Amino acid sequence: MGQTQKAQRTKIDWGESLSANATQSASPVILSMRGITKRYPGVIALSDVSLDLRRGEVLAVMGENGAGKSTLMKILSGAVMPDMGTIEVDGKPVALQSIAHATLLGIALVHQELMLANNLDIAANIFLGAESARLGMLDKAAMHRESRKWLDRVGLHISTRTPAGLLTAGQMQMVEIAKALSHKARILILDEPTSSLSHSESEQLFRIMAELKLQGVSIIYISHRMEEVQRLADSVTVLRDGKNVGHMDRTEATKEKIVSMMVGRALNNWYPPKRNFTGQTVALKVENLHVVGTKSPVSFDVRAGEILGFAGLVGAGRTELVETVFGVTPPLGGHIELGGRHFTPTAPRDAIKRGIYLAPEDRKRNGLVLGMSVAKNISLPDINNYLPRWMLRPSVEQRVAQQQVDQLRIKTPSTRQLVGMLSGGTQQKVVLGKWLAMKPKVLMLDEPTRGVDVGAKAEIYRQIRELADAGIAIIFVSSEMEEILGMADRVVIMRDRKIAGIYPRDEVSQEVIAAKMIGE
Amino acid sequence: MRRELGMAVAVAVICAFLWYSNHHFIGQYNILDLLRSVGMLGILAIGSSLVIITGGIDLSVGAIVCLTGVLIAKISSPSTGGLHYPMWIGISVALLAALLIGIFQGLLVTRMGLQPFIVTLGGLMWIRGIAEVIINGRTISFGSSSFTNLANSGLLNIGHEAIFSYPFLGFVAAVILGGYLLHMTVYGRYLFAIGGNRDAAYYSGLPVKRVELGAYVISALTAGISGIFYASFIQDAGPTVGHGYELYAIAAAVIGGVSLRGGEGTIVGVIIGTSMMEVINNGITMFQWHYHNSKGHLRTFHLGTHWQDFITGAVILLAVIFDQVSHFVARRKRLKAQAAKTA
Amino acid sequence: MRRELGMAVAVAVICAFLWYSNHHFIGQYNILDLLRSVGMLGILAIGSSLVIITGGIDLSVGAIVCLTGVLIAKISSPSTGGLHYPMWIGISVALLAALLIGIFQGLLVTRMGLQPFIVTLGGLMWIRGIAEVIINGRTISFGSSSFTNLANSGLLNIGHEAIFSYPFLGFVAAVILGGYLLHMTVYGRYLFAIGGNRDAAYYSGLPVKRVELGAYVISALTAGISGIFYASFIQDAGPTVGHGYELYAIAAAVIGGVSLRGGEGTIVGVIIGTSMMEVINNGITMFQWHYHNSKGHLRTFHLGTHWQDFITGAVILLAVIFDQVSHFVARRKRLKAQAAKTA
Amino acid sequence: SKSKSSAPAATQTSSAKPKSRHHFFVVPKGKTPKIAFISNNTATYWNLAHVGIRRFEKQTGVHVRFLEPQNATVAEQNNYLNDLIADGYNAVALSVISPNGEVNELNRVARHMNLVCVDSDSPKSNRLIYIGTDNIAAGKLMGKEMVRLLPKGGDVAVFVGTFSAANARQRLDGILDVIKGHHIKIAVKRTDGGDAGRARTNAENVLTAYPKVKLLCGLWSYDGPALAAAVEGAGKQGAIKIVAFDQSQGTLIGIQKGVINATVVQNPIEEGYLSAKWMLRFCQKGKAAMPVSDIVPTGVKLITKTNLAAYWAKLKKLSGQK
Ligand SMILES: Nc1ncnc2c1ncn2[C@@H]1O[C@H](COP(=O)(O)OP(=O)(O)OP(=O)(O)O)[C@@H](O)[C@H]1O
Ligand SMILES: Nc1ncnc2c1ncn2[C@@H]1O[C@H](COP(=O)(O)OP(=O)(O)OP(=O)(O)O)[C@@H](O)[C@H]1O
Ligand SMILES: [Mg+2]
Ligand SMILES: [Mg+2]
Repeated sequence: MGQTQKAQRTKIDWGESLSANATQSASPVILSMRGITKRYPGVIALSDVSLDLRRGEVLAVMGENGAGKSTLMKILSGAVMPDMGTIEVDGKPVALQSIAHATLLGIALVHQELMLANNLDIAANIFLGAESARLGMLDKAAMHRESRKWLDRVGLHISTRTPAGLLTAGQMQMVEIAKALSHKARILILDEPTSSLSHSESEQLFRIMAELKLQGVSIIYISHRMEEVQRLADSVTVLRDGKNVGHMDRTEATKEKIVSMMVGRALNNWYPPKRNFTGQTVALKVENLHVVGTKSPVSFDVRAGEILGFAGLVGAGRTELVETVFGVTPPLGGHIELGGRHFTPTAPRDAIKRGIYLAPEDRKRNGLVLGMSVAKNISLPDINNYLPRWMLRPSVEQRVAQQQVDQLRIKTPSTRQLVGMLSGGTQQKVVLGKWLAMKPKVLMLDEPTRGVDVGAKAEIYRQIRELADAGIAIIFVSSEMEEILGMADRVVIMRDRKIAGIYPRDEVSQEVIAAKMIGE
Repeated sequence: MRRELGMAVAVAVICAFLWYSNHHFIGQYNILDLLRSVGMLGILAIGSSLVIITGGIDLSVGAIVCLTGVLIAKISSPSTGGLHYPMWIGISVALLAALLIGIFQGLLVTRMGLQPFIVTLGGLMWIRGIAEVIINGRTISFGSSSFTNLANSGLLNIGHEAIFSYPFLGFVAAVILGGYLLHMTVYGRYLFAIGGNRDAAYYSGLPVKRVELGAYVISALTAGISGIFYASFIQDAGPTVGHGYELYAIAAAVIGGVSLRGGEGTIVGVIIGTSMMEVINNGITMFQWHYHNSKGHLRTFHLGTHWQDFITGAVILLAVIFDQVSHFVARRKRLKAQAAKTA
Repeated sequence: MRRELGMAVAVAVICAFLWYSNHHFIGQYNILDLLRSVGMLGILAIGSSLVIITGGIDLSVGAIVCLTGVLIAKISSPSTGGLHYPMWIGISVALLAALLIGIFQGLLVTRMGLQPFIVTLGGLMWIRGIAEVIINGRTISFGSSSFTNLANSGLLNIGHEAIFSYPFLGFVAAVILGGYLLHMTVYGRYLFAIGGNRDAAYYSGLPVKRVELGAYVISALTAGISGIFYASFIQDAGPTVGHGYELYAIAAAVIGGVSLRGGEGTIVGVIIGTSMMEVINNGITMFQWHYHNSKGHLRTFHLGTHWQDFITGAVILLAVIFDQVSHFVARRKRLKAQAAKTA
Repeated sequence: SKSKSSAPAATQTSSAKPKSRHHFFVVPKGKTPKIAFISNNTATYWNLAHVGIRRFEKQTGVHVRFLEPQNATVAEQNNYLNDLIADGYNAVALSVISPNGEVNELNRVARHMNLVCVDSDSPKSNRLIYIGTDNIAAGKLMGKEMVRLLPKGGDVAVFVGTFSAANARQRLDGILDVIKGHHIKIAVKRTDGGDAGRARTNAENVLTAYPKVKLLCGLWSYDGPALAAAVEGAGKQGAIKIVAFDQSQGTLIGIQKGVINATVVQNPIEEGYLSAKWMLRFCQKGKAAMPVSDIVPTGVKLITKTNLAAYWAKLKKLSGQK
């Protein structure tokens, strides 16, 4: 935490210095992609996309979910072969054959998904594919020595011998960044790097980016967070439905402009209009719940119709808490009171039976069966209650699913479509749909907009508010402070796996929350 | 169903070819025989499929077939070595044993979190081991007991032959029950969901462990039932019966489109896969070729039985390769069509 | 290494128990014998482990053991049925065949994207099938050829017995090479990375397919080498040799801590797992118990050989249960310590 | 039984004079010799050998260790032999699976203890004596019965686990030797690898694919019951004749029912008893115990419906069953 606090105190606006050093128009184009096309069965991921990158420039690539950003980056990193198009590095056309080839050309990619081998230690992961070796024999000492340097660089003060599987998501992401840095790339691609990073970790990353820029490294930066883009990017390229829709300089790139390009229309109201929540019926009361592995029990309550926001740094223990309430890991002590009845959840079944639902943080891993259709996913928790019980009723199932598809405006060709084929935001709506079909009393949403594009985000916000208005108690976990402030009626701030404070929204500002989160 | 269709066509082609080579292939006698074999392996394959659909595997079913036969023989055979109890006692004890084994293995997998492969690999050995210990390394014959009629007789007799032998009727029942369970009940849906994504199933409130346990229990029970039929078919119980049948059952399931990764498969596919295995098996004897030798005599060529393993293995490989290739081709076609539309 | 340590202690305890029951267990002759058996199975287990570490499985190694012996016998045996070529030709052809099989199966898995289980299950059949076809249902003996000395002689003779038999020396070489490959080279690191997270490995620029292919080739080759030793040990080549060895090899690997989920395992573990399997095997014959019968005569109790399967299966299960329980206990302790700190 | 034997005519008459290559191990008086018996598989056949051994144990008070390779493989036998050497055994009787293949291994064993072959011989090895069946003679007996059953000749199908076993080949050789010139043809041979289920399926397939086949012949003990089950299942009792081998329960019941026409039986009880007796003799007297001929035949016998009852009764009495 030492590093974090220092960064916080010095309060350098790296965004400013980033752009101050940019001499983009003067610096040469080192990478140019032309006419890139990539088709997947049923989808055209990219169609005739072009992109230029200058030396020492931070280029933001923006677009909704499924716009093709990650695909474009995978092509650039040699992981995916384009169907058509050319890539020039330093003015010379290159045929990117493989990832190794791209690495050789000085291109490094930090993936959107965490990509570490959990069974290997940090050093092994950092050097994976670029091992120091003599005659095929690993030089482990050298790799640990070198890794230490890179870990320090990203501000991770843990042993290089720690298996990656024991790290938190944020730490994993920092290791991946360290790995990319270790390649000493000329072109560094960061695909949504901050989605699992804490505030201070993000700052650390931005600081590193500034230094790299000074050294003439070019960076392609992908994020759904508008503030970051506005702060960091020298220029912005926007994709929509796999096509170029615009490119602009830092000066022209206003939030509104980017968003309207991304979604193809103007988008004004992000969050539903503010409301004054006055409900008093307590829907769910958590009393002295002792989450496994934490030091002190927590207590809080949420009222019917209320949106209770949970803010905190990554690893603050929010996911643990909601999963304990949901019964994923039974608590060591304490209980939950729902509608006047006490119970201690020991499995999601318990919670679900009582009307407490959770849309988990990792929807692909815990939320959805990707190989099943939209309808089957939506019916999964409730199908046992369809009548008659001894026989599935596909027609009823389809009807229930269709209802949710209509209500939530889930973008799918049919309820029979496999969920794995849908974009991230759409998948998130399916998760919502599966719980909404069951009339929740308490709905817990863990990072419901992570990796979801702005258009879909606004849509999800609106729907959450509608649910709250309908009297459902909502627990809304998010790492985006703006989101918390935009949505919550009350804010719970968590730090070090404890509740650091509960405040009505109007009594807190972004600054206060940030300070509480890091313990100042 | 695309995969099932492809395999069904393949089976049909092989049948046509065999019929062309030897008209007896479609003879009443051979058909009934084939149906019975399909029945006995099929019951086994259905149970195995349920487990595979949850993403697990059951290597112990061959050993259960063995143990079932040994138990029935030991308890109820009227011959030497048997204890002469009524047949229903032997059968009940055998099925009870299968049930207990299923529960035991299921609990190890679900409650202890052990890997199905290793649990049932251990099972493959200790279950057969128990059979060996019980029978003390011998065989016990069912002799002239009426139990031996089980595999031979059935409904709708034509002369000596039952058109629907009991093993086949058992299979039909298993198909109906299995198909209902797998495709029309909540339980079946849960099996697929667990195989598709265990965590998501758990987070959706499914009783994951109980459902999985059920699959191992059903697998053991079907193995027990199949074991009864095999015992009656062989009319003899010994420690080597059922050796390797788990692999045949798995192969039948996989050929029929049940994915070893879990979450995929149909009862129809299992029927087709089992038919493929048994048609090949039967075809190796039935296949013949008439030719004239150098002296102009008419000669008939037959395949030696030592070709059996080679052909079975090759067919399994060809089936999965064929499936994968057709997958690739379909993909390629769709991409081309897409490109054409765009251009 | 925690797991390896636990298993090593278990093996030591079993050995001590066997020695207590029968002092001959630690006799020179038995030790040499045991080392040879460990050697032959160990070579197989090392190859299988590499594949398992990548997250795959190789069910075909037993069949390769069979084919190797048959090829050597067919080509080089001086007895009836053999073609009397020099021994080195037979051995080379056999190893070449193993190599080709490894490449073929590896390509099916890596290039065609087929599941290792089904590819090698097919392999288990067609490879043995080829052996059957070659040998045409007979056995070929190595007769008095010097090839039969391979398994029996070695370095440092005491009387008629070699202290280090060639199979054991082969195993030592395989351990050194395998240990070096797995734990000290880039290639080994890649094997673990692929087993741990294939996508991460791919996106880190690893030649995933080539590395995996390599594992299948090595597995087939070690099976081939092991097959040479087994052929010399059995002095006879026939279609049933090596039946089920793939399961023993996998069991040895798993007992030694190689995880079937991939990404985990050590050579030391494989040594211990193999020792466990062979000590149990040997122990069933060596174990004895002296007692006085009702008439006061001193009698010796021996386990019947039909206990073998049961005990082997039970030991496999116990080993993995023991491991899992110690895992739970360690976890529980950690949590308790954590809770204590809080209070 | 799946018992295997090799006793080529040439060696039948080999001199019994102890050759220099023979090793004898005499156990000092007062010490009980450690002797063992290793079968070649776990078939019922060995149950009867065990009966003979128990008789021997009762008579002499000497215990005989009884070992059966569960998977019927040479590798298991070799392991047992090594274990016995390690355990300081003085004599072993072994049913050899691979007569020529195991010569070196057997010679090695013969350097550590008195080695006797039982049921299946390895004449080229340094074993002291062979006690058991002459499989060629057994085959001839089967052949004669076939000639009797098919006076007008006809097609015959032969079933066995694997022809890689010497006894299977020798029995077939014996059959072929006799049926020559009697218009009897071996039209098809099917192997089942020891799987009784497959044996029955094989028989059923043959009945359909080879309508000209008049007689089924099983060379291993489980084949008899499997063939009978197939023929019964097809309702062709009587129309299709069966000649089986060994006295497994199912086979005897088959003869009783008239589905199986005849079976050739060995004398496993005698094999067990005599092998133990000879082992003890070698352990006590060494070289002096060597008999005139190094082959001790135990005889074969044809069982048909006519002599079944007597044989079965005797068998039951000998094996202590009611
Ligand atoms: N391997 C694949 N197979 C099939 N379709 C794919 C594959 N990879 C990507 N797609 C499809 O290509 C399109 C572009 O996906 P991509 O991941 O590039 O989007 P993105 O802009 O990165 O979105 P997000 O913001 O959600 O990360 C999507 O429709 C996606 O479903
Ligand atoms: N499976 C696990 N094993 C060990 N430790 C874990 C595990 N899951 C979480 N933790 C630890 O628990 C703590 C709280 O994590 P949690 O995921 O609940 O935080 P969070 O506030 O939801 O942050 P995030 O944004 O990462 O989801 C972290 O320090 C993490 O290291
Ligand atoms: Mg993306
Ligand atoms: Mg979280």
